Amino acid sequence: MTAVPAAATAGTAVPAPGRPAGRPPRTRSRRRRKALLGFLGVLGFGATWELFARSGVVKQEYLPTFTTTVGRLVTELGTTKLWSVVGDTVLTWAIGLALSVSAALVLGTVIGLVPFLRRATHTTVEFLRPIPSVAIIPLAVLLAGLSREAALIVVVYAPFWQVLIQVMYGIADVDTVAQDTARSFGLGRWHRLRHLVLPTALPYVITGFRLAASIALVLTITAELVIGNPGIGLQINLYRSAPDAPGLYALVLVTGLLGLLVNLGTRAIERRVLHWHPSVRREGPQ
Amino acid sequence: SSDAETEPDAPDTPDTTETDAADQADADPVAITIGALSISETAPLWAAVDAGVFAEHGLDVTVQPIQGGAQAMPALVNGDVDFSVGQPFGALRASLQGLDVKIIANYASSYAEGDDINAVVAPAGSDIASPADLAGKRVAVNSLGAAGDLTISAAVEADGGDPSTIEFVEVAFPDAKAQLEAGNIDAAWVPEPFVSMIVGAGGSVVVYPYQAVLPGLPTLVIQATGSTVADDPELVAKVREAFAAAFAWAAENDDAVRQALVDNLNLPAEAAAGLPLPTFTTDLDRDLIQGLADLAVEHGYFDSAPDLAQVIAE
Amino acid sequence: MAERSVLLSVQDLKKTYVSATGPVEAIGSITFDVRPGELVCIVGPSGCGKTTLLKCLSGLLAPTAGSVTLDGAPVTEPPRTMAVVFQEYGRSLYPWLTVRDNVALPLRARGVPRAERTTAVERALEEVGLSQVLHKYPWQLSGGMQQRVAIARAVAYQPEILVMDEPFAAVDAQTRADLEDLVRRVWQDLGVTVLFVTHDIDESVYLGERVLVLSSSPTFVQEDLAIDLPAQRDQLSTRALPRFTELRTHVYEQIQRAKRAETAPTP
Amino acid sequence: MAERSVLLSVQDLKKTYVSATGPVEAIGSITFDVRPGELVCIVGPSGCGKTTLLKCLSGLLAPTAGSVTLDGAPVTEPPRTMAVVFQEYGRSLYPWLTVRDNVALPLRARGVPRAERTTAVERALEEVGLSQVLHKYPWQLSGGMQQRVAIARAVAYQPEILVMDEPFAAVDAQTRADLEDLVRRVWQDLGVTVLFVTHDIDESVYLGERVLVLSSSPTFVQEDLAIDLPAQRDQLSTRALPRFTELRTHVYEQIQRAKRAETAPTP
Amino acid sequence: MSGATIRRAAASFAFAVGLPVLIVLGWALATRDTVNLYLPSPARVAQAFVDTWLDPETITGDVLPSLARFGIGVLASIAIGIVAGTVIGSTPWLRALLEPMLEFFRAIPPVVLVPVLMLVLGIGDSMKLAVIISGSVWPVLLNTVEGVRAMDPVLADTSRSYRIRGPLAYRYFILPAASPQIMAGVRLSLAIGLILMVISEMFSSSSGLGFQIVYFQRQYMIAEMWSGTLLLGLVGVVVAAIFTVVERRVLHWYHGSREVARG
Ligand SMILES: Nc1ncnc2c1ncn2[C@@H]1O[C@H](COP(=O)(O)OP(=O)(O)OP(=O)(O)O)[C@@H](O)[C@H]1O
Ligand SMILES: Nc1ncnc2c1ncn2[C@@H]1O[C@H](COP(=O)(O)OP(=O)(O)OP(=O)(O)O)[C@@H](O)[C@H]1O
Ligand SMILES: [Mg+2]
Ligand SMILES: [Mg+2]
Repeated sequence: MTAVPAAATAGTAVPAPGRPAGRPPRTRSRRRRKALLGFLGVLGFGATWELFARSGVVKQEYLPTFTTTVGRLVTELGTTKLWSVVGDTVLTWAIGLALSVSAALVLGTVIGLVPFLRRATHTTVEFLRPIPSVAIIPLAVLLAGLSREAALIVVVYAPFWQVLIQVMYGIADVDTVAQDTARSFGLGRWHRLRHLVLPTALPYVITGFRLAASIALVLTITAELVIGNPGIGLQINLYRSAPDAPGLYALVLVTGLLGLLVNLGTRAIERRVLHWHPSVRREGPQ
Repeated sequence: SSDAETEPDAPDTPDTTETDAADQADADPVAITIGALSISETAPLWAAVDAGVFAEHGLDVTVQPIQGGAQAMPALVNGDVDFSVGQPFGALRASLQGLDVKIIANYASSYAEGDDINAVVAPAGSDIASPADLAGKRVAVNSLGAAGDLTISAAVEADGGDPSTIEFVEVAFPDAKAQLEAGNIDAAWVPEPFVSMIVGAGGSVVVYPYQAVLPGLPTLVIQATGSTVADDPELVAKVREAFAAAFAWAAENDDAVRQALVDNLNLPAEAAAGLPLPTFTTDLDRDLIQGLADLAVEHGYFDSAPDLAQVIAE
Repeated sequence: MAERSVLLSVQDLKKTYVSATGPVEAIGSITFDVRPGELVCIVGPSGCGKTTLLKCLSGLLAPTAGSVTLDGAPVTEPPRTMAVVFQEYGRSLYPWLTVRDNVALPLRARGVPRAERTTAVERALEEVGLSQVLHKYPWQLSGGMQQRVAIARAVAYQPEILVMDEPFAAVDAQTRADLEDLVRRVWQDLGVTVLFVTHDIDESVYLGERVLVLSSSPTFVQEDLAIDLPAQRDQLSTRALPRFTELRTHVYEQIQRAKRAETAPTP
Repeated sequence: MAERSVLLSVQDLKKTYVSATGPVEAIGSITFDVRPGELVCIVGPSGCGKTTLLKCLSGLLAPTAGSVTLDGAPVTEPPRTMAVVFQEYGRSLYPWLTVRDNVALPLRARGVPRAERTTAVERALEEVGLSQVLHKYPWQLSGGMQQRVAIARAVAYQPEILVMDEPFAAVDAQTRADLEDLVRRVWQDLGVTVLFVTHDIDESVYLGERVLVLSSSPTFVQEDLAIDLPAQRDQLSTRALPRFTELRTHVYEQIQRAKRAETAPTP
Repeated sequence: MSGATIRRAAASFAFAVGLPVLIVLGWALATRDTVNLYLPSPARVAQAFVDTWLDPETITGDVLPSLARFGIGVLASIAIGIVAGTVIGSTPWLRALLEPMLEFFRAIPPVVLVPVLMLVLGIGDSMKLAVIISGSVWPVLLNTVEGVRAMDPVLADTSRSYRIRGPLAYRYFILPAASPQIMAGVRLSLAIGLILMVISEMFSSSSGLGFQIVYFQRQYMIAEMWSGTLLLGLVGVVVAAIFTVVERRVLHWYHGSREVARG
């Protein structure tokens, strides 16, 4: 009755180190330090790439050096083509992610809260989850044609399950004492959902969102590769058959950077909405 | 009619069927979508559409890029594209599986002699010299169970090798060169421009499998669904005519075709200029298609021979 | 107030926990009645089933046998007129809500209008001496402060029955005395019925109108003692009364007996 | 035992929590020394910073200013010779380990051989009256039982310094008396130094050789009182001594003063 | 007792097959009088399933090797994810150092990396394993990092003050504390691993469950393709069932504390 699973979010009451402050200089310098470390990590990665490409294990014809790729990226950044290609991908991805995440949130909450539904949908969910999006491409093309809509079907499919599962786990993680409290004070369904279940599930949802965001990006590009709607994927295909390795890897860099941006955004949201959570609190001054 | 372009504007000339058709076209062009792969063979289509050749035939054409034959079929079936340019083998196979698809014209053909536009190539220093040497080797094709491995098998057999010992693996055309050099595969079947690139890097052509087995075999054909063929024969005829005109125009305007390669495929201008292209024609050689079907049956690719009368609409 | 009628009735209540390591009989059989407006203290050895009993009373746990009826109707889910202060105060506060919002939430759920809510919340927090920490989060408070927030939440809810499980365990002596007087005041002023679990014998005698002494597991009611102290109580004078000492000694002996039964070999 | 030397020294300790709602000065400035083998009780109003002080002492929290030295060396991380019983007993037990494993884990971490470990664990659990629940999980125990498991864990660890934060808050009076005697026994038999936070004034006087009364926040040491009661103490006779009453009244008044300071208007 | 057990087993069976049966019925109704080749009837797919996948040669030649790769790939992912995740999660500076890179890699489609992977690892099993691992480590890794970060502060203080550190801390404190979240990650990884098994067989392959599905798709053998998808789904259900058993064991304390508390 008393165990707080440590991964759980609920019980918290300790005079733990204070949470990160909005302004105090110590926090700001910590954040700067973090950014610096992250930048060092990126540099390290670039250096590894550079060395690997120069080592000759793989010919530079097929894997250009990091510096070549970055150089190419910089030139490409000046062209409108790159931006339109990125814009196409980002649009498909954003729509797909939004649809997928909101559907998963709603369904995950409903299924997670109703034991009957949880039991009844269990096998079906497990059955549908591992079906690869690539296998539904013909169906998607049949339903929606060679368009952004077809790509969307593919993009919505896989991340949906990620978020759904995370939401269901999060909902199951509600602290028992906190739950009893809500029940004893006669909190109705809506209030329990709003003030107990969702805050508890929130850390799970955010992790789910981070997983879903990158999977959706991966699938957007894969769909562009396979279906051929415009975007980074199609462009990668063109560079690949040109063949133009620096162009291709410049696009790979762009893709990775998009992923990075999403993560930065998610972290910022997390710092705001999870400021009470031990994982965020702990990073305060100590 | 290819001379439509040179005809002066003559709205007041007496009715002839030809100008009537042109008038109607001007007034009310039929919008069609043609699915085509993003490969060099599509260049004449892109160029001719841009130059307005299809518009003169009363067709408002959108070229829809397609990433593979498998995607083209559902798009055809659900009407997302009205016509598509694809490999004849795919059409035969789809038809055998009960898909309502028909070949309405030829699009591009390999060369009956000389340097063909696709080849089995081996890397520099390879001891594979003839088709028979491919036996027991690992050979890459872009997709298994299609015209590539079929014609290679037939060519090896014809050369006295045992095709059943060949290990075919799938490698996308653009990756073949690197894989050959890395030694992951012994030989690869690739089209231009990859043939030239690999040969340029010291590799050698082992065999032109199309030429060796069915010289002049169509590489691409124009397809439509059976219902399009049945419901709108005029449109089909018009498309066929327009393509013929487009190819004729393309033959005269090689620069525009090469420019389409640069524009649509990001090819460097020099590469585009030297790129060998197949023969473009709408004249379909039924015998070659029949030969391909027979070969597929012989090598166990098809369970039964497709009925060409069903597949080809002419 | 209808002194004779029964508000809460517990009949032959039995609770056995089923767990992988075998069943645990937490409550053997408990029977007692509570009249409206009573203040009943429950004492008993550690682990005898007090928390379990409160959970059954408040509809949070289904009893294995027996029944709980409130106002004549069986309790199957938490009654809306009941507020519970949990022993594990730390986990019953929501870490994502500020102190004020924690106290206000049940009122919001009950549809109390905003202005009224604010007043009620602020008054309750003032009563427990926490008006300074309105905007802090529970995890920024000390243990005792958290416990007082939980008490304030229950008081602000203005229940008809207030159920408290060792609510003063983590607060200092002075605060404790203040809170004891708060409970008596709330009880007298608002006429609520109070069920109060404690392990402090003096507290049970000082607070209660009646003390239920539970035996050790498997639990039954070992003694149901009426506390005949004057209604107006005072930390200094009441505790100095000879009757107070008598009563607390009596309860102490009862608990000793309960404990001895526990340490006696059981099959 | 070198009575005069200093084991633990707290110099001008200050702790301010930094939070989004502004800094909270939990400890103003605390200075005191503890000699080896002493038993010091710490009392003070709720929220005055007792838990914070213990966390700084045990190297879990870095002080904002001032220093903590143990055996002459500054404390920067949890010292190996110290065992802590946390106020939130419920959350300091590992829910995935049985009671026995919970108690045994620190011994394992210290490399105590298996056989010795088993004996130590079983003896400690017996001391707190829990030999029956060896194989249960913490969440299968009542609050008071959990607290006793946490105490057993600290005792089994055989520390040189035992730090306890309101360790008896959730146990019944009888068990509490037993545990108090256990602490005195452990202290006398093993010669450990004990720091004991409580909010029960009688307990602090009964247990301690010395009582530190803390003021309310921002905290300083309001009084450092030597308890001149006989070394051999007994629940009945010691508590009946006039000197006991004198001392407890004195402490009570000090805490009252501390509380009054708190309620006085602060800027 | 046994009557209750039987009844309970019957109920869980009913729950397991209820919705799938409804879906198949709906599917049969929807395809009753359409002839769309891309949406074959359940009967047609069932027939294709029997013809295609119950053939011993297919089982040993395609299905089992694929499943073996899936198994190895996923186990490796879990191991890597948990080990790396605990280290990264409990070392703030390391997390700051690596997080941008990890996020970078996560966003890159395996399809794009395959050509380079092929050059380094060849076109055999190791490349396919690399593809599987490259995608399915992330859920475990991320969830482990988050689980380790979200540790209960009181529990963390307890461990620190008793100086429980090193391997013992991982074994008895950090991993169990993070385990509910790690298991959520493992569950996601299993499905992604299966998907990537298919994707890895889309390149330089000539056999395997995934290859067959893609092959059937290109051969317009649509019923066969759907039957392969069906098989994948069934594999998913079996894998999930195994996972549930393992999870029940690993998290018995977690579920125990919840269930009992609910009476
Ligand atoms: N993490 C935190 N962030 C901000 N303020 C805190 C934090 N933890 C404790 N405080 C504040 O520090 C003060 C002292 O808290 P502490 O827990 O040390 O008190 P305590 O003496 O142990 O009280 P109690 O007897 O109630 O347990 C309190 O005012 C509390 O609000
Ligand atoms: N979830 C559970 N599973 C198994 N046994 C349990 C569970 N919860 C409580 N018990 C057992 O039931 C008995 C009564 O527990 P309960 O918490 O009601 O005691 P309590 O009287 O509140 O004790 P305390 O004063 O220490 O809080 C104990 O022996 C305990 O071990
Ligand atoms: Mg209890
Ligand atoms: Mg405290």
